[in-house]
Amino acid sequence: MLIGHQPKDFLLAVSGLTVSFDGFKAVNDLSFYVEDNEIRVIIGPNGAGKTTVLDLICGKTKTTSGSIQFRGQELTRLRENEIVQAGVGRKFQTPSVFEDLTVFENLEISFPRGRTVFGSLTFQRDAAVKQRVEEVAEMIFLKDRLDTYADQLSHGQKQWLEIGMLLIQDPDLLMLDEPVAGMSVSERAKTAELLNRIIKGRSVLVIEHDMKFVEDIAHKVTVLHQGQILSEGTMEHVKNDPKVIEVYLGH
Amino acid sequence: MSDEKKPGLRSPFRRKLLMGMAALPAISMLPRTAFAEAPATSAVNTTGLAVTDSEVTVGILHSVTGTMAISETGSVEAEKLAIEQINAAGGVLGRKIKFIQEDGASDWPTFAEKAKKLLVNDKCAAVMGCWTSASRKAVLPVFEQYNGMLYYPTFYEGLEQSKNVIYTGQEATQQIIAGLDWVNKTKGAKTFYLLGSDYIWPRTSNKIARKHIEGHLQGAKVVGEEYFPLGHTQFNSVINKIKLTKPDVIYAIIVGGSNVAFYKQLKAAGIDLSKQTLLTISVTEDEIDGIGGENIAGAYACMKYFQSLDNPNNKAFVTAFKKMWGEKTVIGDVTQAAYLGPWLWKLTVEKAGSFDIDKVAAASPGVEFKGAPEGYVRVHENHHLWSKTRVGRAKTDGQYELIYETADLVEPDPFPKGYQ
Amino acid sequence: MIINSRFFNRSELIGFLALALLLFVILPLSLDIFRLNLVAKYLTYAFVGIGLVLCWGYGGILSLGQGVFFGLGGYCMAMYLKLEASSVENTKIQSTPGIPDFMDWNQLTQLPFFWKPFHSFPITLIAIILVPGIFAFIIGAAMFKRRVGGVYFAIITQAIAAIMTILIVGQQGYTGGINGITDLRTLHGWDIRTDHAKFILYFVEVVLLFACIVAAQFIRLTKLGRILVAMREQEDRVRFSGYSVANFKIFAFCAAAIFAAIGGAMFTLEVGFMSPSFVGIVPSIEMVIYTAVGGRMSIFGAVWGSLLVNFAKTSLSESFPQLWLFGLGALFIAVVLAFPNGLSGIWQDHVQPRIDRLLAARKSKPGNGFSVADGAPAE
Amino acid sequence: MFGDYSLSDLGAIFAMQGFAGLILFSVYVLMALGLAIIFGQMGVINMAHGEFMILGAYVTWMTSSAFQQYLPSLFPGYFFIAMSLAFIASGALGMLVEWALIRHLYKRPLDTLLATWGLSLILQQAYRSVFGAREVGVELPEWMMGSKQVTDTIEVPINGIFVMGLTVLITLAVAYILVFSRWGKQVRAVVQNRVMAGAVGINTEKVDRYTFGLGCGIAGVAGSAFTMIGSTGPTAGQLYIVDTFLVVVFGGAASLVGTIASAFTISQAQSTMEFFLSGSMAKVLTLLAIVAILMMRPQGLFALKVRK
Repeated sequence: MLIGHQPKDFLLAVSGLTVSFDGFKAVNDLSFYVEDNEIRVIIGPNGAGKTTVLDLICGKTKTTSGSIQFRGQELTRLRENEIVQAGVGRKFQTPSVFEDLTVFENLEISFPRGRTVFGSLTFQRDAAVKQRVEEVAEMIFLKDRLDTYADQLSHGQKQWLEIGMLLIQDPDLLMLDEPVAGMSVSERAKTAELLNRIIKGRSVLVIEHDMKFVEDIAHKVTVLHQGQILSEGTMEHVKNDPKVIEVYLGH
Repeated sequence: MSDEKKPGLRSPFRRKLLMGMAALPAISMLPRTAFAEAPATSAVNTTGLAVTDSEVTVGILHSVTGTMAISETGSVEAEKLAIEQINAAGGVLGRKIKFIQEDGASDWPTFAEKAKKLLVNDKCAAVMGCWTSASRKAVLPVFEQYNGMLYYPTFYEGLEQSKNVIYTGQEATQQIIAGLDWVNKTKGAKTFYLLGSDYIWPRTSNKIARKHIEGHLQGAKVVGEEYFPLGHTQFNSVINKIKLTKPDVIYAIIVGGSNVAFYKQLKAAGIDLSKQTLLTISVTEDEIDGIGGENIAGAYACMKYFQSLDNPNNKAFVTAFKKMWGEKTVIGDVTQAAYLGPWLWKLTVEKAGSFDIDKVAAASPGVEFKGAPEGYVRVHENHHLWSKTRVGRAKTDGQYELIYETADLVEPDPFPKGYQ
Repeated sequence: MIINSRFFNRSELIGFLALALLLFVILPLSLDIFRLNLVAKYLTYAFVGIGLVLCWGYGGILSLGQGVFFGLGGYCMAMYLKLEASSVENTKIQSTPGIPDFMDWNQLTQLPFFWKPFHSFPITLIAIILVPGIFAFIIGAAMFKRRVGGVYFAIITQAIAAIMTILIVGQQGYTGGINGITDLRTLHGWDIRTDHAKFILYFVEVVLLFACIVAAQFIRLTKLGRILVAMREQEDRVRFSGYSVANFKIFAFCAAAIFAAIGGAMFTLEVGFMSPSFVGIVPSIEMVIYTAVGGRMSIFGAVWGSLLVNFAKTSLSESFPQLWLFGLGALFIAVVLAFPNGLSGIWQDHVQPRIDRLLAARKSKPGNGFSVADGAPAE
Repeated sequence: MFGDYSLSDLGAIFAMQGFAGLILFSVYVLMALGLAIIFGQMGVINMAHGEFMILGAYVTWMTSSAFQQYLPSLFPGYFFIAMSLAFIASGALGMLVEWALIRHLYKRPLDTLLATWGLSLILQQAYRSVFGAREVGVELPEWMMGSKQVTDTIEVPINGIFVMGLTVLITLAVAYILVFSRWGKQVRAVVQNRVMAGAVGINTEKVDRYTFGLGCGIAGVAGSAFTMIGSTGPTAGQLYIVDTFLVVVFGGAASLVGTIASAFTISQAQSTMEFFLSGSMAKVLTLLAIVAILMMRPQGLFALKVRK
């Protein structure tokens, strides 16, 4: 660890993060820190830059300036797959699963072994793989649908499958973009239960609009507005922040 | 293309009659044996070719589809005309010629494949065909392996000689040297700018031209040499270079669609071909059809045949050709050479008294065809033709007017010493 | 060869055996050597097709430059054969004996350095694989690392095909120009032009073809095959599952290039020459079409597609040269519009279910060994 | 190679060479504009684009023959009528093709490539059957031939000036239609969000059809203009297609300005290299440079940086 001033107990340290698209600063000099086993929810109005922050952390979008340290590793210099291998998992807003593959195969692909070209050629579907896949499938309520092609699943099931795919990667930092959006009420409840189960033992970064849901899970809330932090703290603190009320909650 | 209705042919009878009449000058020069009783098939065909008591099968192998169809159509037409005329005049050794036409589709393996079919499956006694060097190179091993006989009509780069091929067009030295000598002598040309499409015929021809210019013409030199991909259509840059170097002669061997672009742009750039000498060996009357006579008028072409040649053979040939294929068709050098193929084969077979390939190949040297539209031709030991070389000047109506012809037949020399 | 129920599922196994029966038994017995040699020529395109199934059907990478690799393989083989045909005594009329005839015509007086290794047959065989493989790797690495894909990749590969053709045609002293490398005679002293040789070469080719089918099937069944499918659908998800998408694309592209090169080398042996007309844009697109007609998702489809389209081409152009292009054009359009999965799609959607129903009706008793939903990933 | 020439000679040559580059530029822009609309705006890879150009060329040829035969006195002006007819013919065929073929394939861009390749084969054979395999020569009115003397040493071809003028006109027209007209706004709306555009009452099918027709119509006009400098034959269209696609892709497919800038860059590079090298090598080097640059900058020269 060359960078000594970084407090050691932060899992993720974002500092001075800026990105601009043709002059428009979608994220502007943003800094925040996530600790081990912390559940952080990012909220903010549309266009505040929430999804962009996740894109920047997972490498989908390149930063203009600033730094993202994960366990002391500078993520801005890594490729997406290296970031994943470093221990960051990301779920997208719309479910992105492989519809031409079965649930089993979807989960198997995410199993963290044989990720190189050669490794995937020699990859064996051994007992460890099968056991882990079944374990995760059980968690995401899809145990009896292992052989179903993913295009047959409902919207909610696809969301779960994607969460399962992240789970099997066993990341240290899990990033979820609106995990309950577009779900039915019963699915929503099940998802909350699922999330509550899987967030144990890792840090989670969630974007969510559903305030009830946020209140349920958040340790700490960050409010973004126009690419900058408007407020940060416990849900209680944020809720009572007049700036937040003005731009967001008050509406 | 083969069975299109052509205007001017009202009845099959009239058509036959015309064919027959057109062939008269040629027939009158044939030896009497042509009308004699047909000899027994077993005697004239000992190797199992497709010869019956009344028929003999030959192949026609050209592209009627693909990019080369443009050029090869004329050859197919000429070969069919010659076959009709020969049949009208009694056939070969008393047998009518039946032809099987195959499409090479402008694709060289297809040529090889079809050549093999014509020889192996159809047992053709001879094949008239190919146009590009590439297609000939592709079929040559086939003809040598299965011992067939190919009559190849195009003027080409030389550097080849085969027992199984009769080259009825000119090889490069025949076409080039006389023309360069002429332009050097009559125009006092000293500086030459060589242009060509980028493939073997123009490159080899320009190589021979360069050797001749630098080695045999007093004080003459090449001031530029350039090649363009086939199908190239932008010549403004090279035209500027020509303006810069001001050569006495532009020596152009550009082929296909590029020709059209080249001459149109030359004219547009203000290069007046009545003042600037341009000598080409690649533009026949066929190509002028596409270029437009007004764009190329004044250019000189050096080859062995022009449609405007003034002799009885040619007049009959042109009349018959137009009757068969329409008033608007034009006849270029290669078309005429293709017309020679069936006739030369007939004469050779009758000289040999046999359809056997080996006997035909052996009898070929010395065969004379007095009825050729270009005038008298004779087959050389090396299976090319002795022929005259002529220079013509393009007119706006798309025809060439004959300016010069060599006094004697020019000897074919496919492997010219000192030019390699 | 591994032929068991795990490696091929039931319908694939039937397909495999039917194809083997056709190519190893029926065709050699029923066709004369001329037609058999034609079939051999058609099959050389099947190699390209198998590669395209992997890289286009599975990986979603459409290359319009497979002719380049076909040509590279073919030229490697042709260079070896040409050197053998240009022995000093064969070429003694040349000004420089011992070099290929076209070099002599172009005033080359010694063999260019890159021709020299092709005196050796083992090196030639290695080059047939390596030269196209490395070339594909360079193109693939440059493009996929920078996330060039889809339409752009197709157009750039097309441009590469154009460049290659112009280069080969333009450098005729080194490549034989537009005529290509012709008049190839012997392989290691063995005359490849005889009927007997054609017969043997046919079987060599069919064996190689089946080796390629098995190799492609192997790749398809590994996790790599599933990653290719996954990548075609959701590239980002694959990336965020920890895979380097570019590397997998490079692999698929290189594999396709190598398959194409093997086809090209066989083409040279079967046809007896190689020319730039198999390198350019038109042949490259035609190869894609064969694959599309057979079914871009089916390895066997690619073989059938190459066979049938070429067979149709030969027979149609023999009898109706004018109609051929209309037919071919209409075929492409029909396949794309109505049958995007080609012949194999038609088979699977319309023929296979009927056969299944027929079989099911006949063997209605339980326990016959086939379970209908036999797609279980766990054994 | 410049040793023997005076400075003024050289100046004249460079001026003319610059002009040659400009003509090539105009040719590229004409070729690429139609495709930029079809490919850039609609995402359709139209491999039959060259055949639409050749249709325009054949229409021009037929018009010229008709005028020569029936209206020889009006022959000097026939070219303008021919160009309009070429636009209508190619545009109409384009709309027909869109209706029969393309509209089924909007979600599968790579498949449009295959289908339109099939279409191009059919069109080529149709031309061959109708017009014959040989090339046809289009006769131009006298005033369009020859060159104009600018100074003692500099002369410029008149048809070159004509092509350049035409290019400017068409470019302005296209720019107007796409950027300012109501219809252009609809086109862009459909490009950006088909569903939304449909929801606000734009007839997306009609917009698609007319956009494709416009692109093909421009191809027809380009083909008509090319009869002045190139050849007209059944397969001539294939010669243009790769160059055209490269120009569009190199410019960054979605932007018309990019297409024009890219045509300018490529034409100047090529005509400069042609002057110093042989035509073949110039072509190879130009293509190589384009491919190399595209590998480094896949989004093309002038694409906007957008948030994905």
